[in-house]
Amino acid sequence: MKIKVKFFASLRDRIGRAEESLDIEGSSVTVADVWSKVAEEPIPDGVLIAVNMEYTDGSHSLSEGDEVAFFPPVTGG
Amino acid sequence: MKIKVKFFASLRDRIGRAEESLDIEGSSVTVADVWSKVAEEPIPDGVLIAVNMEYTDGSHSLSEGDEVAFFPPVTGG
Amino acid sequence: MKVVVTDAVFDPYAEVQKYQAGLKSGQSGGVVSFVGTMRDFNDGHEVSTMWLDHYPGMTEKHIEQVCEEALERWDIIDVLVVHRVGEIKPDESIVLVATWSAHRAEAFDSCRFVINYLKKRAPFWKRESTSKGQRWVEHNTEDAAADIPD
Amino acid sequence: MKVVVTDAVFDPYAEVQKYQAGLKSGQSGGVVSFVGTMRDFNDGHEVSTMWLDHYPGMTEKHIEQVCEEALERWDIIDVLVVHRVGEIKPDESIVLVATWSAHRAEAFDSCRFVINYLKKRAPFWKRESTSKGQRWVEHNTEDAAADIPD
Repeated sequence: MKIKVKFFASLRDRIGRAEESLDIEGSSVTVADVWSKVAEEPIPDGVLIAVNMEYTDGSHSLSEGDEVAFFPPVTGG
Repeated sequence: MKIKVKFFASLRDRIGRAEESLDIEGSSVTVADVWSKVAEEPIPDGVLIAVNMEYTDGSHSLSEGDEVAFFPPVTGG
Repeated sequence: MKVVVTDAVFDPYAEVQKYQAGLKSGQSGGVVSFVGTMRDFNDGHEVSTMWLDHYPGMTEKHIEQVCEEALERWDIIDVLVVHRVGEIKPDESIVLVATWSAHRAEAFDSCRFVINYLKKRAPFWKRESTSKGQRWVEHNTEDAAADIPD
Repeated sequence: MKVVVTDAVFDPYAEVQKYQAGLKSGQSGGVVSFVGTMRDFNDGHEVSTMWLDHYPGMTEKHIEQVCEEALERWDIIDVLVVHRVGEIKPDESIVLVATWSAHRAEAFDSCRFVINYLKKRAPFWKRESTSKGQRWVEHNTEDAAADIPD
């Protein structure tokens, strides 16, 4: 399953890249599975998750071509 | 006692003049006394009163040179 | 604090920018402004022009009192009010209230307070010219709605 | 409704006037606007420039969602949001929210809702350059204050 992964702000600095493309084996893949491919530690407290630009959480099941984003709390405005 | 009287908006139209100067006999003169010199009827409901540009009511005792104003509810902004 | 009562057409946003240019830079954070505009309809009648009467001296004094109360009550940096009088045409600005604060909530609350209390206390009276002739507006349509924050 | 995310310096009041010129004339009554400006101090450190990161696509989408919610919830005519991204210098505008309504209270409530929820939901991240170097801002200072109207 092809998944695009994006990181923003302090999380991008911490992970060391802005995005990557993953090809994950299996038909049942969650956001947490994606995170475990890109980092050693569990998803840090406070990290926000979006799939296809809508907020969700680590248990979200992914589909082919989904875009997953991880980022710190927002500080706009 | 010399008193300046002002009328605004619909009350000016009703009284037929914008202002007048009164010279009232006696040392104890109230706003209601002033009104009775300028109109037949009692002070209409809702009419606002200011003495020297501060809101007050008909019982206010006046001093030499005071400016009394009568006007309808305000509709600014 | 600045309060202007004027019979000339004014550009509310030019006034905000001009006044802001005189404030200490880098400090404000946020400004909330309210601009009230002359509408061409009121109570179902088409309004071609409006005359706004006021009580010179008392009007300015009471707007200033409302602004001073806002400056005491909220943590704001400054407040600006510009209010038209005289003949006003549709789409012209009637009133501007702007409040500057480091804190968004304080800017909103104080701006709302100033426009609400200005409308209650400052002596202005609207006379509309409609297709039915001239008439004094007896009360502001929003007075019934209790939109005063406390 | 119009939502703009831009890396160019913008004049918030020129945007309000330009947008208002396209609205049906004589209808609005009142406009409330909030303009957030870059401050030169934060948490006691002097800030020389700020970098505002965002998530292209998601950012615009979520601002639009907040605006649509405001248009459903309040009796307002229109809403305009302009938000800067990229490098920002002190005194430059970061965000503009403007709401038009025939009713003053609705304009205030909806403007406040849009700026408050935009700050909670829209993906933007501030990185400040101070005398101590660069740092990501971890949370907006006002988030702790429960200034969300409901």
